[in-house]
Amino acid sequence: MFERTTSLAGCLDAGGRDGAEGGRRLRIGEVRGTSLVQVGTWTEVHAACAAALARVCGCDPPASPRVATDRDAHRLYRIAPDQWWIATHDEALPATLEREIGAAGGAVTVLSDARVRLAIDGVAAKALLSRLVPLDLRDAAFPVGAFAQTGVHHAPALLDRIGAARYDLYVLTTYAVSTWEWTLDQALPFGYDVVVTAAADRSRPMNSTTRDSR
Amino acid sequence: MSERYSALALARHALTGAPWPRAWRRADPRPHYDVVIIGGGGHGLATAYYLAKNHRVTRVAVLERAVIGSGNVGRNTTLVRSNYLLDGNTQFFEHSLRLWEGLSHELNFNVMLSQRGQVVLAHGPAQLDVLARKGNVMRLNGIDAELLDRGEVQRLLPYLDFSAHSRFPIHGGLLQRRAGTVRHDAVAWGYARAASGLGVDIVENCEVTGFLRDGDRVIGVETTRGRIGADRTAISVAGHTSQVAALAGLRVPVESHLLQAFVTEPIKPFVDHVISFGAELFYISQSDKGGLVFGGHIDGFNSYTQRGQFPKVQTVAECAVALIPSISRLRLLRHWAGIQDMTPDGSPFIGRTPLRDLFLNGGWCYQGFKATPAAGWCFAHTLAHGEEHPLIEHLSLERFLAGNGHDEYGNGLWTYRQ
Amino acid sequence: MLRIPCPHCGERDYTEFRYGGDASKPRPAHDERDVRAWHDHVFVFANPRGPHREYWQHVQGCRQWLILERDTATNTVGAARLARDGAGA
Amino acid sequence: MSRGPQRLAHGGRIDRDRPIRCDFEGRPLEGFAGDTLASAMLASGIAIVGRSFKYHRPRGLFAAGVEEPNALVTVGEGGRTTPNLPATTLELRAGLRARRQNGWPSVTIDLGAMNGWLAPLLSAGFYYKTFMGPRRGSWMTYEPFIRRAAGLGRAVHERDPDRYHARHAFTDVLVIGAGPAGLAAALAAAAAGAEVLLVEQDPALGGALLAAPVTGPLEHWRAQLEAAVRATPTIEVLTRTTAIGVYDGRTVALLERHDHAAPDPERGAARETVVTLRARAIVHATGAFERPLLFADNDRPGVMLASAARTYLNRYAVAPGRRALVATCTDAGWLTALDLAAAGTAVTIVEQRDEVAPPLADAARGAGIEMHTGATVARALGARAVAGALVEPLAGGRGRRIDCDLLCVSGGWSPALHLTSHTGRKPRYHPELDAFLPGDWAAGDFGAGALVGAYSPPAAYASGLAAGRAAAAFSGHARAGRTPPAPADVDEPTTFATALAPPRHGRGRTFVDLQNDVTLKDVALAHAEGYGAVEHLKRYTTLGMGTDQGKTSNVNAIAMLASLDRRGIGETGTTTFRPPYTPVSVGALAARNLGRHFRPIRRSPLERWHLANGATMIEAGPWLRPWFYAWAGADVGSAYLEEMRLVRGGVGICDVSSLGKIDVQGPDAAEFLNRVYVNGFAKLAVGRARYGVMLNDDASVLDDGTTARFSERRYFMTTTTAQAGEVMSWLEFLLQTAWPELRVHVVSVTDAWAGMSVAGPRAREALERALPGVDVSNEALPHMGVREVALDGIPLRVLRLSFSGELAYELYVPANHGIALWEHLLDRGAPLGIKPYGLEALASLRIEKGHVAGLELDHRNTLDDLGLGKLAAHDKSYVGRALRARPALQAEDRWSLVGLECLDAGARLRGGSILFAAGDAIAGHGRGYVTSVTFSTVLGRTIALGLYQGGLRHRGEEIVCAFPLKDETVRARIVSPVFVDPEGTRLHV
Repeated sequence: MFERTTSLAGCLDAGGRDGAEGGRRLRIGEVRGTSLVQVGTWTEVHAACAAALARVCGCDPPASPRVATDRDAHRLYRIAPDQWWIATHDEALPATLEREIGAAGGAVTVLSDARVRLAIDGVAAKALLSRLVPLDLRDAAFPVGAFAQTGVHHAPALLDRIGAARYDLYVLTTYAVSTWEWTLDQALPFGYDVVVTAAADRSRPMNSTTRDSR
Repeated sequence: MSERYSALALARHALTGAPWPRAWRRADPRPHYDVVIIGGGGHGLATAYYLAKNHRVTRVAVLERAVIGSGNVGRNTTLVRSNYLLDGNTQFFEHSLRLWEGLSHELNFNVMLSQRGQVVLAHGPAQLDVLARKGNVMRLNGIDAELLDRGEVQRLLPYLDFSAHSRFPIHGGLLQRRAGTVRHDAVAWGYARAASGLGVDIVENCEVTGFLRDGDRVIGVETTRGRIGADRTAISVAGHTSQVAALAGLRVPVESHLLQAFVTEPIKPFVDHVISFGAELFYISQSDKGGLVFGGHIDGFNSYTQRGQFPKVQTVAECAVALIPSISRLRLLRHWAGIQDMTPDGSPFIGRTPLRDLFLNGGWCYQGFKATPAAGWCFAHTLAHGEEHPLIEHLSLERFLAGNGHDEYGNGLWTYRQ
Repeated sequence: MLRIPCPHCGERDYTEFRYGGDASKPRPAHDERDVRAWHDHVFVFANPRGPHREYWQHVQGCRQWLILERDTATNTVGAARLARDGAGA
Repeated sequence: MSRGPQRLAHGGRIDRDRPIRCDFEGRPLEGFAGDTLASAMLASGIAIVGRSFKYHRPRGLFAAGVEEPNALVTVGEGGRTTPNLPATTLELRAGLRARRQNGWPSVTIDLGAMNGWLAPLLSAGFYYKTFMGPRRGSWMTYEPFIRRAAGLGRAVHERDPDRYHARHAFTDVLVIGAGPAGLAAALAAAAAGAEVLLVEQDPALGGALLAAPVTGPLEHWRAQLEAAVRATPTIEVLTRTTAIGVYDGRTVALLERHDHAAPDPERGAARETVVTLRARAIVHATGAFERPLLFADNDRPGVMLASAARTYLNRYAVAPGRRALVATCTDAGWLTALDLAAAGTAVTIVEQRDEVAPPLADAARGAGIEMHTGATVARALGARAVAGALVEPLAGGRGRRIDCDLLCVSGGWSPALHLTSHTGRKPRYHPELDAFLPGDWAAGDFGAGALVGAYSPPAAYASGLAAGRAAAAFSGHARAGRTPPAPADVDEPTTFATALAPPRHGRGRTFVDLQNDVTLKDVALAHAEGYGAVEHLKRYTTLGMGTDQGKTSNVNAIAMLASLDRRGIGETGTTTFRPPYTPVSVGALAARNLGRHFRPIRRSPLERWHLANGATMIEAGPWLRPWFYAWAGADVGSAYLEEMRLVRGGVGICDVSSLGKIDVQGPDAAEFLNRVYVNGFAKLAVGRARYGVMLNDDASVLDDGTTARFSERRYFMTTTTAQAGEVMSWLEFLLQTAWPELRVHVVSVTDAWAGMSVAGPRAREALERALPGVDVSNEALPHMGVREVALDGIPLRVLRLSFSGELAYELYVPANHGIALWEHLLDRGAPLGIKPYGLEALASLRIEKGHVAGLELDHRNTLDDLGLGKLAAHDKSYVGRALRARPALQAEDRWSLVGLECLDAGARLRGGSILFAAGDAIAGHGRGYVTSVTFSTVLGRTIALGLYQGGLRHRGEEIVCAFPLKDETVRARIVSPVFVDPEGTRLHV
């Protein structure tokens, strides 16, 4: 009865456009079906929460604030000294985390509907992103696996490099249409195809990258 | 010694080749003055002029660290206006505008007051109500103001973005026809020449390094050119208020911020009014030389560097194009930053300080230039009489202690709430 | 462009941050009722020309409030630490 | 094909296989790929390139690069019209349409030249001395004429059809300038292991080497360097890219130009791109500008910098004249003379020095060049073009006339230290070079080449190597690597700087600043009047303030000042150079942040439904919100009344998703809320909500909203739409700086939930129909009660609270289910007549109920002013409490919240009206003002909220509301701000 729709529902039939540089050098789209959970801890329960997180997700939460860790469907980001994000296509995970982290004394906030996950893929991905985010995207500074919280056109966003030419961008839901239109506008010279994928489409969806776009 | 300026005098000099005299005397500091004013900017020089002119106090020195007019009076966007809301501000800035209106004649120096009118835009009904309140207050105080609807703004300023692309459509505006621009450098030079003609010593390259004290009384200053005694000492050093006040052991409610200004290459007349965007802080006008002059918000952190950050340059350009799309093709020629005193309520301080015979004029935020004549006028009164002129009674240094903040724009703590 | 070394996220443009003013003034205790104490805290600034210790929040990053050392005469940026690891002076 | 009478048959870097025809003032102008508009004009024999700013004197090409002061042209048509572009920087391309400017009726015959006769009147700063009479305000009569006379080109008000981009970049070492020093630096830095970005404003690499003959050893070396650079993958080369500004943190703004090709905005091609580059280290290799010699009538067409003449000759294969006179004081002039002679031009050299190095003199003699040493030019002869020069011996004695149609000047070099000045480094004068060089270098900044006085190619190369290595080391790369190719067989003269003889004061005018028509006499006048400080001189005479920013005039003016003051140039100092280095399009700075994308739009998750169902949207801060719906009327004025009636009489539904929403969790959450809200939150029970107000430290009201408690450790806070971000940062500030001991997490969940308010006497019925199985009875869910339920497995938060004063519920559902729930509520409520209502009705309903909102919450108002003082707890501390006690904030006659009821039923009251007591004179600031107005459908008249001196102590009094902007006054009565249901019975049914 209750249909789930995303903020971009009306935007994704754009198809694609050829750019001034010739052809379509990007695939841009939405990744649907990602659940997103934020976990917060306090000093005295930090270890317990980390342990619970490791147990539930099957991998240790990253100590590094720059590189995510992942296991199966789950990808973990340390977004603040005492906070993690867990992105997953396992729809049951938020409830599990609420239970387990709650028991360990931490705080859980489900943000699945608070962010829209965009994917930018292709040979021109880095060039496009250099127009969107003020980050050092050179391989040494931002290798595959790295992520960063930053801003895209005045709105906060999390950029995750999940492949050599594949970047995912988590943007605030209420800014998503604006960010989407902004991204396509900036992508025009490179040419693009609009694609929609499901987070659960692949066995290791968070690591997937389209090899043909290298 | 100062020769009267006129078209006739110009013609005489042109024909005879006779040299023009110096605009202001080069003065060396004397050991003692009735009043020593620290700061040879617009405010300091105006204060000196009105001390001599209105109060016959002529044993006055203006001490300038570099050369006169090298601070904010030469680094602003030259706007003058009296569209103010709050009781006290309205009268003060109207007094200032009236002084501006007579200033070229008063000083015999053309400061080129151009009353081309300022339009402040509203981008929604609520914003227009706020402007209406201000316009009504102006009318009720005898100040010209007109409320414009969208169509009226479009007739007056057809080149603004009235298209369907506009992110913040124009809903209306408030026009003050008497508002306009002034040739900013001329203000410093004109006051300097007139004050000098009345006997004021303008001492350049003279930096104050300390205050001479007799208990809680200030009796003069220590400078790079020696000690100078004074019955009364005035600080008028926009941008450096905290630094100079600190020499007297005072801490003040001021933080120094960068405010950038911008000018394009000169072009034939393109914008005939002063226009203030309503969606973000941005204002634009065209100088008589032809450059479009514009500015925006402070850079957002305290600094004394007098240079701006590049992202703010981009932000201001975005506002310019959002307001006037055709400006896109014009080229920015120069941008620079002034050091601006920011205060918690956006209003300045003029008057006495906790130290006897030490007076302060500072904290002007965005409005120092347009206030120049009235600030000089009122500060001179204060220095001559030892107590505040009625027009500035609401601008005391201690007002926050009593809860008398004077927040013209309703923005709260200006210094970092942006 | 100021580049601020966020202890969590690394060096970033200052545009990702929000300036929060002088961090060297200790905040009065929550139940302090003395008007002068709060007045001085809220309204009075040292505003030095030179080294300055100040708050910035990485609003577009980890949302942490930082204490940054910066020279206001040169805009030279020094070290930053998390405010929660120990507030100002 | 010759492409112009002055085009040489051979040589140059032009591509003779690619002829180009463009449009010059309606006539075809021909040239080749590789030409600039200037070189094509020169080849075609166009001598007058513009008219001067003030005196409208004819001017010719003076330079060959960005420093050109004279040849400013207007390019393009319609929205692409671009004034004031130096022809010397415009690459010739098909489709280019250019015209000269500042002449009427034309540049060739310009009546404005009559200004020249008035020159004695139009001395520096003349306008400060006149135009003041006869009356105050007379300036306004003169100003339009001045304004029309001023300004260079003419701009249009059409929209610019082109695109501009902006991007970010990072590099280890930035090298600015691809002359010999820059090329060497880039190669050295790359060899040390650094990533290098090499930027060059010119389309080609080589800098000054591009002016050398294409068959000589210098070109061979240049080609070697270029090949090495191109073959190094870690060097990224950006040509046609200018470093326009250097900012703090070694951030450099670059401008990439793409307009050498025809624009294609439809497919996303940009005309220009601004790059914000952060570099670990910078090598400045920006070169130097040649300095002109000054003499009377030095502005005649045909007077040209010697380096420019050499560039036109060797790079563009254009003979800049048939009979050349080269006036010089350095070896640079001799290079030009030799090259001109080799191309068959008759050449005379006038050298200020008594002797030059023998190889030069021998070469000149061998080339048949006539030489005059120890002499200088006193005056250029000719009217509309140079016809000769008056040459005088420096030692004294009679001068003689030498005929020429090209007068090359070479007065030494001024390093291009603009960029190094941008970050506040003061230039320092070096008398041995007669030049200002960059002052103290900042850590990470390095200089090379002519910029640091290493003028000759071998010296530039050596300094480039050193700077490149040092920069790489600073960026953390110090690998030993290959040394780039050194110049072989390059036997260049090395004396590029000598002391300059003072200008000759003959008859006629000597121009220091060609673009702004500033003469030596103006400088002397300004000095005599006391404007002798460099900054004063600049402002008084406008010297150096043109579009060329004084690149060829600055040092000559300072030298003049110094001689007037009888002191050194170093003591006189220099002006501050400001960014940008060369003018930059405002459009490029704005990039794509324009039109709808000027700022992002925040959208409700329900927006698609609104747009599909007749909503008219309105901007509310960053948000777009439904203003009113078509079902209720065609315009807002009628629609909102219909929507209000719906809510007061039945049930309506309103999108409140924009409210700020914050998840507050933790063991200390109750204590935290109790500290930030003025009212008590410590004892709020689970399942209940409470309205709260927050203050700033200065006691002004920060925000209000409702916070609900869903569990022992979990709260759901709502804020106003406008203050959501502010509140979030403030809460984080308090938790992280003031109270780090509190175990609380705050997370913004504004985007996570769609919010909708179901309001009206039939709201409960609507919910009962929509949420079967959820007990929403008054007992189960009383006013300010909250419930978490699930609907079809979807979590749903139901908060019974009211903004409108009616029985109302706020429902929150995960954003992606928002539309489904909204449609479900409309569907199930259809039999009850449920319909959506918009922002105007929402705002009006709250006025009827006396709730304060944005127009009342403006930082000037205290809790008490808003009638909320009674909320504040007495038995606890809260943020802002101490400063709230200040006497002026507690004064009884403060302006505080009142309701206003219009006494005349048909009268219109406007927001922003000023309030007066009956009998007051209608003047001054009044006793208050109207904040919010609406027509009350319940009361059948206009009502308002306002702030009034003394507030409700004046309840029942009749007052006057003045709106002088429309000459209106309206009578009103002060009443309670709660117009509807003051007892609140409707809330508790």
